[in-house]
Amino acid sequence: MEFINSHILSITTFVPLLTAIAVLLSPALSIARWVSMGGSIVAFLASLHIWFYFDAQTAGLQFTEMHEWIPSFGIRYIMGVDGLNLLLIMLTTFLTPLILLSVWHLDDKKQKAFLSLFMTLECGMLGSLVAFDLVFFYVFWEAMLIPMYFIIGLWGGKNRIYATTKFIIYTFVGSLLMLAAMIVLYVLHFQQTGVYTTNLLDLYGTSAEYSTQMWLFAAFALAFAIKVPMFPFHTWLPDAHTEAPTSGSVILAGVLLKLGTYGLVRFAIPLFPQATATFAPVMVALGVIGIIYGALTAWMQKDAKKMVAYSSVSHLGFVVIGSVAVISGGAALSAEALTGAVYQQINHGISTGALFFLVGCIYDRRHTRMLADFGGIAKVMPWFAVMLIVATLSSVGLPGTGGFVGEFLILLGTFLSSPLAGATAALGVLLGAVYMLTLCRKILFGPLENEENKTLEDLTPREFAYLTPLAILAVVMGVFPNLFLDKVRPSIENLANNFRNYKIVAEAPLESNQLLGADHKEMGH
Amino acid sequence: MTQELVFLAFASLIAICSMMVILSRNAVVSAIFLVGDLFCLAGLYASMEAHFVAAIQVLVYAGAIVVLFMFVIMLLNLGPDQRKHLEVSAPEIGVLGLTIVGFLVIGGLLLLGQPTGVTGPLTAEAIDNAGGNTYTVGMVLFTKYLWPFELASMLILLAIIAAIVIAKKEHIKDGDKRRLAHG
Amino acid sequence: MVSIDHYLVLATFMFLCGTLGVLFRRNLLMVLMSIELMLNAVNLVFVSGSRLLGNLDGQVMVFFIITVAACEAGVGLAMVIALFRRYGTVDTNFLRVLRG
Amino acid sequence: MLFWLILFFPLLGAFLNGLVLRKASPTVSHVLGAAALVAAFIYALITYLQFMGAGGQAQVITGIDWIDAGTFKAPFNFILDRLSGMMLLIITGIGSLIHIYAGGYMHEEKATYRFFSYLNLFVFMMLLLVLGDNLLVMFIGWEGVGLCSYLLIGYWYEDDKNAAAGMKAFLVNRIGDIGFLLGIFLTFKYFHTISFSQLKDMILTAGANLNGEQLQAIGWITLALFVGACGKSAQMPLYVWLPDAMAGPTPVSALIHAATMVTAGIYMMTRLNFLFYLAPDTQMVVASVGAITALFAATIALVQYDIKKVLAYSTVSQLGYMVLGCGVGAYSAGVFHLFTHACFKALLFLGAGSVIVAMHHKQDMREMGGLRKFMPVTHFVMLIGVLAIIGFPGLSGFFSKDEILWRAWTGGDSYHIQWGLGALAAVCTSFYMVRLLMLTFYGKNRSDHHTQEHLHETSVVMWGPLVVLAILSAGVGYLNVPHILPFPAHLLFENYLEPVISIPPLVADHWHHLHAEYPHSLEWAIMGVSVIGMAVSSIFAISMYSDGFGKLAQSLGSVFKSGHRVLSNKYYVDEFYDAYFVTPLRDIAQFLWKIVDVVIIDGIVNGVGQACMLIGGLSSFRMSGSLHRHGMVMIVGIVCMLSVLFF
Amino acid sequence: MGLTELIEVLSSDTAIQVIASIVKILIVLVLCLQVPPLMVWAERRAPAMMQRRKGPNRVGLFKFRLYGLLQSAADAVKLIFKEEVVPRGANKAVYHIAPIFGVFTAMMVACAIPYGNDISVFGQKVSLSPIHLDVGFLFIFAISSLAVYAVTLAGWASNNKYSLLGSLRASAQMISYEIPLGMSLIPLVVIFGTLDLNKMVLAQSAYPWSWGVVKAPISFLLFLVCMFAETNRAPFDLAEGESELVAGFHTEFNSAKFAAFFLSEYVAMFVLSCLAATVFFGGWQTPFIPYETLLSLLGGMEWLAALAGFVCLIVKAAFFMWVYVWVRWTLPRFRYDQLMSLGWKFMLPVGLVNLLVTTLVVAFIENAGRH
Repeated sequence: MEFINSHILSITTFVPLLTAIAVLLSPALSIARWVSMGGSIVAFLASLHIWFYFDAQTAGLQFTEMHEWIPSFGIRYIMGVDGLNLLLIMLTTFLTPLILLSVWHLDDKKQKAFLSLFMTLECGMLGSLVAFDLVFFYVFWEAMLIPMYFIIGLWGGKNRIYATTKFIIYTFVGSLLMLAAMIVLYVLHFQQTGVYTTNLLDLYGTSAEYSTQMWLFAAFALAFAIKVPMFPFHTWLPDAHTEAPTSGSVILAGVLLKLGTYGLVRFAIPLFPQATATFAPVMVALGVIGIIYGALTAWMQKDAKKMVAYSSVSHLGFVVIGSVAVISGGAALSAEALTGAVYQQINHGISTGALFFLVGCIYDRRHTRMLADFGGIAKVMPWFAVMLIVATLSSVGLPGTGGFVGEFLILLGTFLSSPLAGATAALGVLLGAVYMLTLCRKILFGPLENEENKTLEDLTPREFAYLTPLAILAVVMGVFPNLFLDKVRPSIENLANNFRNYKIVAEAPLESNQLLGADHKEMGH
Repeated sequence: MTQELVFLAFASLIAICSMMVILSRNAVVSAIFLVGDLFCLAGLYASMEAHFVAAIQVLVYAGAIVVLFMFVIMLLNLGPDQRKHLEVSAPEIGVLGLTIVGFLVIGGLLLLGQPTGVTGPLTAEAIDNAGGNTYTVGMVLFTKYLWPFELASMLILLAIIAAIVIAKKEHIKDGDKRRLAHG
Repeated sequence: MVSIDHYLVLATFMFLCGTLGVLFRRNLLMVLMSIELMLNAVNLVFVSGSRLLGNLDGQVMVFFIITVAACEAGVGLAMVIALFRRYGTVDTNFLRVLRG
Repeated sequence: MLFWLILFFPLLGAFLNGLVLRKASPTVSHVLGAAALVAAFIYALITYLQFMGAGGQAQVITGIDWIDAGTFKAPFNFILDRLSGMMLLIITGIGSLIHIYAGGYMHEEKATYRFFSYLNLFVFMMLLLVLGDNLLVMFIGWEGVGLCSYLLIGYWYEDDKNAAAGMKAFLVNRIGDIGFLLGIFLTFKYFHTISFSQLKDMILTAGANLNGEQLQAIGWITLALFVGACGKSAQMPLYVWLPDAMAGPTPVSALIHAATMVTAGIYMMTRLNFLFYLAPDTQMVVASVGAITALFAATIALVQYDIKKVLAYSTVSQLGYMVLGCGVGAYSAGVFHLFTHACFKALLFLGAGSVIVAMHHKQDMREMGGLRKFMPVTHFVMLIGVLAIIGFPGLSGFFSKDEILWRAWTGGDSYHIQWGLGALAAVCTSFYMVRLLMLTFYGKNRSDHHTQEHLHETSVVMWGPLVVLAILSAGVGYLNVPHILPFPAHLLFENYLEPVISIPPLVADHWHHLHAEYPHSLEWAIMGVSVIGMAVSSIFAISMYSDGFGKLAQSLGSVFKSGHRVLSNKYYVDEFYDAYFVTPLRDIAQFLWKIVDVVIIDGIVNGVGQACMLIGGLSSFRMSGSLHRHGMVMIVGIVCMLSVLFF
Repeated sequence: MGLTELIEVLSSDTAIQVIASIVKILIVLVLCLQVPPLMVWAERRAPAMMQRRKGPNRVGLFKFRLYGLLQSAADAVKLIFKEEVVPRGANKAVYHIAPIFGVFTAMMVACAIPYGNDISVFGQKVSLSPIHLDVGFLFIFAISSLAVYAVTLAGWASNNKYSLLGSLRASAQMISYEIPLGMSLIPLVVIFGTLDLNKMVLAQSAYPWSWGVVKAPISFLLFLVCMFAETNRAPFDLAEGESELVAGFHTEFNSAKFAAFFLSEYVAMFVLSCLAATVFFGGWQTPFIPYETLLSLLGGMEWLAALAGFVCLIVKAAFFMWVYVWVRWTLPRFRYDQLMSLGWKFMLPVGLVNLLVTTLVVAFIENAGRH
């Protein structure tokens, strides 16, 4: 137990990686499926352990692990959980088994590789969520790209090479700028303290000159903005989503994009508070533009998946403005908005994940995603209709679904910060309903005219198995948000109120056992 | 005394092998001489207390790289070079001369210089006391040169992939062969 | 006594052989082998230098050079095979695709 | 605990019907749906009686916490006071009747689980709306009823028109909801609470201490909330969804689009009357919008042929009255009209539904006529309903509508115009309602042979509730009899609501007229005007439509041709919205996607890549291609460099 | 030079080592030369036993038939004195070099095995392996990786397509299996923390539960498979599948050169058996009797103890030699693609994972020991 408690994060993160290897080694696809499912469930159970043993009373870092990694550069293996990443970890481990279930029926030759890549991806995502060392984080951050690159590039649609290359290059540009900024920060910290370290907890205290901060913030924010993606950097997203297989889209929308907003909250804002205050209006403006813009473009789409993809641009605009809503003249962040932003990340993962799954369901049956090919599906697929409507409602933020809680808190906080921005962003609520209901109407309602649609089969038990948890969660998150918010409250309030002088402490003392720097001489004796 | 003998033996073998590598017309023979060359080099390394490098030299160079050469030679089934004499044009003779002269000058300069020491503090005893050659090299490799080491492993990975991709059979276009015939 | 200069001269000679091989052998495989020869000349200098200076960096460098040589041989030979498949020869006189 | 059961039963019904018993027969669905509501009604009645028995003091029922974030708190707290208690009864009571009726109306459907599930869910949401102690819980209900309305309007989704109507309803409502949301934000920003009870305490006890900023904010808050009310209660300019919403099954129209949901705006304003009293400017706006809507919708109703459309515009018009009542500060009058309207409009809709069922789902009044003989009960109850709505003395509409008009007149000089509009609307109301009655039940039957053969009175499941509603429509007016009329108890209803309606001391002067004494003659005069107007226009309508579209009607139609066309096209409001809002927005969206996204942003992105390739191509120059030549050049260079190093 | 001076010279430190080395090398050479005849005998008698027949039992010396043991000797004599035929198209030089390469590498490797604990000779510590290096482990790998040349060159130089195909097969196989072989042994290096084979034996101690086979069972299994593949033995003897390739790379070799290949093959088998015994089964350690106990039992006579150790090692190695024979007559031959996919797709990944897991476990244990 002691061991599990002190290594739970490593277990959660690396069980998927081990699973990936095991999947590759398994002799048959049928075994590989069970192995991957088993691995993902173990990861989920491990994250549940984190969830239940998480101390909701403190803003500190919990379940911390620290080992020397590259001592000569001050690079460490640091992991930890606080309120800002707890929910995202849960989301990741929760979505993965569902996605594996959704690809259960696929049996092409490369499927084993797919499962393996997918588990690697999970490891990458979890790693970048729990890493508290810049270099450690960066390794995972980049490692995540590789499986995604292959998932889109090998299992994608017609135009997949273009899409995946665009995805990689876009993301990479941002990452490189971030890397440069990380190095600058590293050097700055050395100049101030004389210690070489990439430990985020130490770097929070680094104070840079205002002008330097601006550049650093810009570099970090750009990297994350591309990942989110924010308005002018979003064009990789629709392509990637349209070309990616359903499972890829789900994980992309469900978790990958959140890493952008998570990075913003974890790195960009607390590291460069002054720059945050200065840039906040710009970020808010871009976020609001993104909300409206994404909604309007989504409305025009003829391809269901592209529509959902653009809706992500719109929804994540909310998360961005929620993250940077400064109040009291830049002295603090709005705790309401920040809570909403953290919460909305999860909601978006659930609702958009479900939407992508659903689009995948009909794509599996009809091999088309064009809205014009559908209509009246509700008659032949009533349960599908139920699920789609639930997902839609969660997506448009109807009260009683998780989407509402998130959007409401974000809008409230933004409104407190800037009434104009809040009011404009509120238009997104209307426009969101416009395109989502259009989607629903064109697929579900209207006369059932197309002959091919008349024989469609309703959801299979397997599809139920992965859609139902999402639907239930969407409602539970709307009705009992405190179940989740209670866990994250201290962390969020700490960041919101003290972001000018942010500090988190590790609850358990970081143990500095030299796992990898062990003295070789003593081996074998 | 022993060391001189060892050096002289290995050095002369190396010199002969090196020349034979570039002079023999048959690629297989060249490869055999290359193996000899590498083996003798390993011997020299061992005589300089660099056991680890020596072992690696034989293991990787002789045991893997040259085998690969041999494989390719056999795979392509190339006969000995057709021309008995190298066709060398005037500018090439110039370059040849320049190169040889250049190297002679460098060698001469080296010989003219004062002999600077034989062995530094890295004697056999010192190395043994520090835990053996392998251990000490390992320590340097995994601390100071960790990044290059990681990079090297990435390089190998890339090379594997590249080699597979490049050598993979592809459809040979007739046009290329024709172009070759004209070119 | 064997001094560093002996090693250097030997290395120079090996390097010369390698250079000449690269420049005057028409067989691509031979060119590659000559390159190996040059690399080994450098290795020799490194090891002797390491011994002279009393630190192990030279030996580590050799290690890296061997790594690079392995990669180079792998990729290079793959290219030779590809070239042979495509053009039916590995004689550089006939391989002038890069001619502008 | 009984209280929670009221909420629980409809939710349970919705859950069972919607997710569990999807294979059940329509009868099972119906019985389950109706039983849930009847049970809720019984518990509501018991709760209400207990509540009134305890003195009728407002009480807050604490539930679980819902959202806690930062300083923002929104628990699931419920308020039980005289207003919500009354609404509780209306919703569950009339809801039960309509649920019972719906079984008959929907008996031809193969599966009705969806229908009853939605209806039950609607009732649950409506209860949340009414009972919520803070703006956010109310907002759940507010959007929830919108959702159910959307689903029910699009119940027969196979017709694209119905799906479109549902969507329109949802979207137009959402516009209002944004106003509501902004109202919540403002409230929280300036008062740091969104709980009704806390707000009320704050305003009423610290009323004098409100600073200027807060007072100004109250103006904006009320205005924003009123936008929300406009959306839900179908006021100008957001009323357009309600007529289209008639695409849903008629019980839905009766329950949602007449009796309950559309009155949510009035309920909300009444709930927050202390805020609205503090914002006289907003009140002016509210009253004006109400009056204009009342007349505007009434005029459109004059020329409609679809029986449900007439009733729909009538509803809009009547809602205008209620809003007018709120606007002039007479909240109890507004709510009273809400009450009576719920009874008689439900009655009218259900009656119309019976007619529609009898006519095999034909709704055009031009094909009806003379149904009196075939459907005596329906005719009788419809007659009562019509008389009630047109304000025939002695029936409920007379009392409630007159009260509003009276308050409007006494509201001061600034409200006389509104009174005028309202009175005119009343005249129109009597005309189109009598027209409806005449065209449907009197004259010759104009339907085709086939339909005629099957015309018959509906089953007891359908006319039973109608009779109950008819009794209510006739009787409830006596709960609020004005002083001038001889009756044992006067203004019972107003007194009943007294604790809910509270004018903050700060603005007591402004609203003094609400409690002022007026000469009885004035009151008689106002009442007289209404009654005479009603009588004249009714007689006019009877003479015009005594036997279908008589000569008079046709000649009038041809004389006011252009006017008639404008009215029958509903003032081209939909077309206006389409041309000036929807189409431009669509164009902008298309532009954003096709030009900004694809051409500009992606163009730049792809352009960067292409530029790189171009530069690479340019910088590669001609080469000889000989490996050895290249190598030699390299070696010569190296030798030169080394020479430089050495010498 | 007088006798005393000679003795002085001979008893100097260097001289003792040199003489010891020469003696050791001679012993190993002689030992190795005994392996093929014995093995040939075993390989004839074993199937005979399995198949219920007699096998060679006629050749004898002075009426002592010795169970046909002398048949091997007779064969050896016959091989050496046969006429040497060189194929016409063969590349003469390479053709001659190839078998030498084979014997050379096999013998070199045999020299690196520790045949016993260090003994003291005239106060000098003398290791019982002829070539004692602190990287003995790597040395074995390095030299055995050269063995592939013998095969390759032999096949190529014969100018015979069966030979060439056989040699390509054999060398590809050897290269492929060298990697899993290495992968299977590296965990042992990690566990025992040394590259010195003698130290590894010491670290294993006399008790079987601390032997390599217990500490790294998966490594042992991998090694066992690689052992067969590395020596081109059944069931991996595709290089000389009689039915397909006549005799593989040595089709064109005869008389002494053939004998050389023969020798090198059996010596390689012997060396790998010794290696298996050394790395996994405690090498020269007498089971359950620690060296010190043994030494005191034998009255402190180191050379006796060394001899006991040597016997132990040989017994252990003999077991593996027997396994070679046993497997050869038990298992059918693999198909070539099966062989390759087994090597690359199964053995290598398993080896990598095994290495990873072992390393982690060792690191954790180290780590735990530290606190």
